[in-house]
Amino acid sequence: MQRNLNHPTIVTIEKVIDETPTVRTLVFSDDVMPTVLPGQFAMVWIPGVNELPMSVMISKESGKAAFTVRKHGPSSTGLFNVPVGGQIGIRGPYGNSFDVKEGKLLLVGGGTGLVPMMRLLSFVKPTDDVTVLMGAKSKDEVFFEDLSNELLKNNPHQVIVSTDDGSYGEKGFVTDLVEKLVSETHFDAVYVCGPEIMMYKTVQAAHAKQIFVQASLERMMKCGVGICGSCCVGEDLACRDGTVFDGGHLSKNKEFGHFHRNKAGILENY
Amino acid sequence: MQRNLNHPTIVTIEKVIDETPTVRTLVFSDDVMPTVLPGQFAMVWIPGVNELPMSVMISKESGKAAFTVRKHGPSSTGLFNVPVGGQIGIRGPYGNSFDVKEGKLLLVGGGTGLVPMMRLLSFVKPTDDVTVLMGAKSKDEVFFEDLSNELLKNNPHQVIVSTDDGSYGEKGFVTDLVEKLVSETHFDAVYVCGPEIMMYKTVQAAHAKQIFVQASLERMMKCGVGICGSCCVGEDLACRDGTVFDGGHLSKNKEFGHFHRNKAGILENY
Amino acid sequence: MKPSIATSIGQIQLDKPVMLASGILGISLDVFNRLYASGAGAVVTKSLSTVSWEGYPNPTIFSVKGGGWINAVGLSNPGASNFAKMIEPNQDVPIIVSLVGSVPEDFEMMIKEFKNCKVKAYELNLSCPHVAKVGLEVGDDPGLVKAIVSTVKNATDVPAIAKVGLGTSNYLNTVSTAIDCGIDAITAINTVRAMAIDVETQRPILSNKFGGLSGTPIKPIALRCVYEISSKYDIPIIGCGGISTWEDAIEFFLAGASGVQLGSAIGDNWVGVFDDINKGILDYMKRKNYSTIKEMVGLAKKS
Amino acid sequence: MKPSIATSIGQIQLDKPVMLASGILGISLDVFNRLYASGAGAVVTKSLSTVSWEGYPNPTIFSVKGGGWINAVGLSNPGASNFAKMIEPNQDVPIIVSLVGSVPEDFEMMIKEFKNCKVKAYELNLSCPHVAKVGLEVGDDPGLVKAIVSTVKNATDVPAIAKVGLGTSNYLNTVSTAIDCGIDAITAINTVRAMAIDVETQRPILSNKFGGLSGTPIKPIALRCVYEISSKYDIPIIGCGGISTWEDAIEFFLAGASGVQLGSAIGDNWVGVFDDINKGILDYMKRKNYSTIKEMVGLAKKS
Ligand SMILES: Cc1cc2nc3c(=O)[nH]c(=O)nc-3n(C[C@H](O)[C@H](O)[C@H](O)COP(=O)(O)OP(=O)(O)OC[C@H]3O[C@@H](n4cnc5c(N)ncnc54)[C@H](O)[C@@H]3O)c2cc1C
Ligand SMILES: Cc1cc2nc3c(=O)[nH]c(=O)nc-3n(C[C@H](O)[C@H](O)[C@H](O)COP(=O)(O)OP(=O)(O)OC[C@H]3O[C@@H](n4cnc5c(N)ncnc54)[C@H](O)[C@@H]3O)c2cc1C
Ligand SMILES: Cc1cc2nc3c(=O)[nH]c(=O)nc-3n(C[C@H](O)[C@H](O)[C@H](O)COP(=O)(O)O)c2cc1C
Ligand SMILES: Cc1cc2nc3c(=O)[nH]c(=O)nc-3n(C[C@H](O)[C@H](O)[C@H](O)COP(=O)(O)O)c2cc1C
Ligand code: FES
Ligand code: FES
Repeated sequence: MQRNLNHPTIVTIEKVIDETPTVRTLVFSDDVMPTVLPGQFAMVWIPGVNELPMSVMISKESGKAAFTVRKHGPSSTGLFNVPVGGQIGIRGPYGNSFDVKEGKLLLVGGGTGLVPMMRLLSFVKPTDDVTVLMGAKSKDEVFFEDLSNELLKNNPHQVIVSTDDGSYGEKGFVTDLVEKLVSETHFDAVYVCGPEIMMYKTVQAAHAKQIFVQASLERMMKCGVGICGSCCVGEDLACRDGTVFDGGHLSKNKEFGHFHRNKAGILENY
Repeated sequence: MQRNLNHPTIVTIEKVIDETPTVRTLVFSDDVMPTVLPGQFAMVWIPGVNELPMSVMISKESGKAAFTVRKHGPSSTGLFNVPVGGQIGIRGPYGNSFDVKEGKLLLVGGGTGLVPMMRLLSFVKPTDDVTVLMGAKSKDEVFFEDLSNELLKNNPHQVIVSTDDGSYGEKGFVTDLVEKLVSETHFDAVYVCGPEIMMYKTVQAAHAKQIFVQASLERMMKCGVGICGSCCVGEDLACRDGTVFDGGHLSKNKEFGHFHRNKAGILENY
Repeated sequence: MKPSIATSIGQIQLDKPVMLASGILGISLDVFNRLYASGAGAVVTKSLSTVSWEGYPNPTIFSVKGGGWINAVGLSNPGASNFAKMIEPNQDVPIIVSLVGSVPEDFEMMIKEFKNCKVKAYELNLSCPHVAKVGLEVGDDPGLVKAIVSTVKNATDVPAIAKVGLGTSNYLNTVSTAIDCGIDAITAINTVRAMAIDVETQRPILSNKFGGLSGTPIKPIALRCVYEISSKYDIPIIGCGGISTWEDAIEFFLAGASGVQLGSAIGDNWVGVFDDINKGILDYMKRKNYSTIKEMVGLAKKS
Repeated sequence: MKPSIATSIGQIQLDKPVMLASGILGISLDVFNRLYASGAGAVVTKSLSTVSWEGYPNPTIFSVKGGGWINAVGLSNPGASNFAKMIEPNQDVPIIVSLVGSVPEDFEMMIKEFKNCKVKAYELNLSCPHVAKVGLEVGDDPGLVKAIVSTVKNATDVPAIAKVGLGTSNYLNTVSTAIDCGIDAITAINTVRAMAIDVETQRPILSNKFGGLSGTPIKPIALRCVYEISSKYDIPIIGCGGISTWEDAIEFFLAGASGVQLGSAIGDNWVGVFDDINKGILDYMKRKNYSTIKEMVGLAKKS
């Protein structure tokens, strides 16, 4: 019988990689998730805990995929704590994906927003000149720097890390660096995923220079398929119309960068 | 969306051919029915009347199929009376089919039992030597004689008609002729469809001479798929295991030739 | 005459007969505008309560074999007052406000919140199968149904619809009580109480264990309810449950519905489903020579 | 220890946990033998009445979107007496005799007919959704349920099972009444009242208009019933409704069923479905380290 992609399929965690003290990558085998497009996500059921939307992370081994989770509230902590041999349920993949452009590319990620960027890196052509910009609060929260360099080893590339406290790499906010980079260099495309304010500023900066820019939005998600409405951003449903939106579209959206909805669906300021 | 073959699909009768005063062929266009195998049947819904099992008849025009119905009780009379432009519902095809053998073939049919034989004729190879034996009560009940000759025009063949009252063709019962034919000639295969007693005797005659023989059984049918049980013949379900059975199998069946079940499922003698 | 797919459900007049069902995509006016532009004849809001509700934790929705969905969102909603403020600017979209509550006063209070809104109708959710003290627990209690419908009919001139479902009593009694108290129309049906268990982890998948089955699987059940109601009572009916194609919509018209709602089909076919169905209905009407939806309503009962 | 798929449903011991449901292929002893040889743990007969019934005219069964079937066979059956004679020779096949009737005396009389037969259990059909005066009309009447179950329990020592379904009252009351009167087990559920209309000819397809929905679509509903019954009462349960794979069977065990029945799946997968499911259950037990079905029963309630 064909797998129902909207019904949780149980997979077993085969490897746990500690990326930072609060971020882990959980690797599993699956038929569907290893080949999803960059930007697509899964709904991840942690039995007895909750179900969370998670970007699908790449794995070095074929036939495998992963999730990279930061422990935060009870749900993400539940996922963070799943041991090797533990079982989780996955459904999806959901959402659209980044348009993979060619040429000079800028990928901007903050925290676990880097996850879709890693999958995007696995789609770049050897001729692309790629800049990866990653932000973190401090040194011990930096991850995927080595992975980025490895994925780009055949490309002209640079990986820039910035920390808010300057404990590693550049000091300051990622968005300041974005503004600097897009004013100095012409990029063919800018991609961003991370905290909404980072995405908002990145989109603004790139859009102002008329650079093609896409951001992957996060909203409260229940269904993942466009039924429940919990992920709505203005007239868009993040799960179905996105999660990836073009900068031009986003700059017309009244909620992007300003509001999100809580579990009851009430608009809250960022 | 894919057609659900177990749900009635409505088709429109495009042509009505009077075969005899009591037998009519109703022609319709359809995607599925023109290509069914010889022996397969459909459940035919006459809206407001009933639903009947009907062998799928061939049509000369491609993309079309037909039913050939003898008016008998209210249901078959309802079908008989559907005019050009009238709508009926069909589901199926159901059942297995005759094994199409090569060489010297004998096809025996009585009344509308000739319908699957006509489809079988459309499957013979030009090298086959084919004898068609058709039985009827009297001259005005003979049909498909010309059609048989036409379908076999490229084959060595003979079409023998027998009437009970001798008003046309040979006089007497078909089964007497069958006995004669199989004792005189070696046939590679014998196929029969018609009244159960005709099938029983034909199977006996052929089986006694160790000739490959197959009969297509008729029983009360409701579902056509092996759920309702109404078509059971001993341990077999005519709709699903059959309707075509090998002579060897049938000669071990306690009910074949002797009993059938009525609408309440009670065994009745033939 | 060119056929028209406009329809009247009692006093409720709609340009198009296919509505968005309650609880589906229904928390933002921007989305309502979009769905209206996509061909929805009206949008029914999420069921609103007197105060905001967070609903149940995830998992709250997933699909099952046969094309169905099971959900226990738990009626999460921003509350009637917040919601009313959000839709106040609305002029164009026919919005049907769905309300859920435990006592007549809840409904009375919420209706007041909408005094500055253009509300096409109120739909009283007497049939949610997975939240305690509201929904079916109300619908299965004839005394409460009577009190709630009477209160609502007193509180507003806007038409009121009762939404029924299969609970632990005869839903036809709920229908009959609502009619006696002056209800303007019936929506049938809500989801059917259901569950799924994961065999590997051996747990019910929904955090709430029980939820409601929607989509294709419940269509034949919903259709018989519409047929039963229309055979027994003279009341405008909105059919709901498993509708995803124009044939489905026509089936409900023939059974006695003057309009239909859909929810789950959006998960499969996205928002284009409204125009697809509208177009299919129109083609059918042309082919069968109908000029209004009304001519088709209840035809299957004639045979 | 090698796991065993044998199971006990109260006093009813079966070598295999998957049974043929009532009304499916059930009118000939030869077919029963064949199904038993194909891996059915028991066969439930068609529901038998005091006299033979022809049932409704065709169309009586067809399939609908989502993998379901709608039927209104109308309980056609040869009558208890004819049927008893047919199964008298039986020695090997565990036969569960399904009975349908309107009054306690019907059941008493029919049980007498089977005095010379090896009957594994009686299943009282209190839940057929499309025949007047029997089935659900009985199951929805607590007084009749009480009288019938008490009569049956007095009339025979053979275990008695009550088969329930979704009617116009709370089926849990039927369960509770049956338990109070000494019923040995519950089968849940029968088909769910439903219908389909053909949009071209604008008629209900079934000659009886209404029928019962079975197969995949009703599985989540049946599963919640089993879970509800097992959560509320301490009674052996047989799960039925939409089971077609080993996962489905396990889901019902986890919800609280000690055995399962299937019908519609035969229309899709034919008689091999029994051994396929048995094998799947066994593999699951090996993998999860269970030695008996019992260990799995109701596990989903622990979480
Ligand atoms: C498309 C998408 C991809 C994501 N990818 C990742 C990723 O790869 N790695 C990662 O660590 N996090 C990711 N997140 C965020 C993640 O889903 C959680 O929101 C985050 O882990 C916080 O969870 P919590 O423990 O605080 O939830 P809790 O506070 O325990 O909240 C419980 C519930 O709230 C919901 N919820 C809370 N916050 C959010 C939110 N921001 N978005 C959606 N639902 C929420 C959850 O569905 C859950 O049901 C992603 C979010 C989205 C929308
Ligand atoms: C596989 C199969 C193929 C058939 N092919 C043809 C054909 O091509 N042409 C043709 O004229 N007839 C065919 N028949 C016989 C046909 O189905 C009717 O049985 C026959 O037409 C007599 O109908 P009636 O008008 O007497 O039915 P009524 O007396 O009106 O009976 C009504 C009901 O009984 C059932 N019924 C009655 N007799 C039978 C029977 N012998 N078999 C099954 N169901 C029955 C019908 O399903 C119907 O629901 C076939 C039967 C079977 C089983
Ligand atoms: C996710 C979800 C949420 C729902 N929320 C509500 C609700 O708040 N109020 C309500 O009356 N019905 C609610 N329903 C039921 C639907 O309005 C509708 O009656 C049901 O889904 C059947 O229609 P469908 O098969 O087209 O989905 C909800 C259904 C789903 C799937
Ligand atoms: C054609 C058909 C006939 C049935 N006849 C009976 C019956 O006589 N007695 C009964 O208790 N249940 C009857 N049922 C209900 C089944 O026993 C079973 O409860 C229902 O079909 C759900 O199981 P399934 O989904 O595996 O088919 C019948 C079902 C079908 C499809
Ligand atoms: S998560 Fe449900 S609509 Fe997007
Ligand atoms: S016709 Fe139903 S089993 Fe053959």
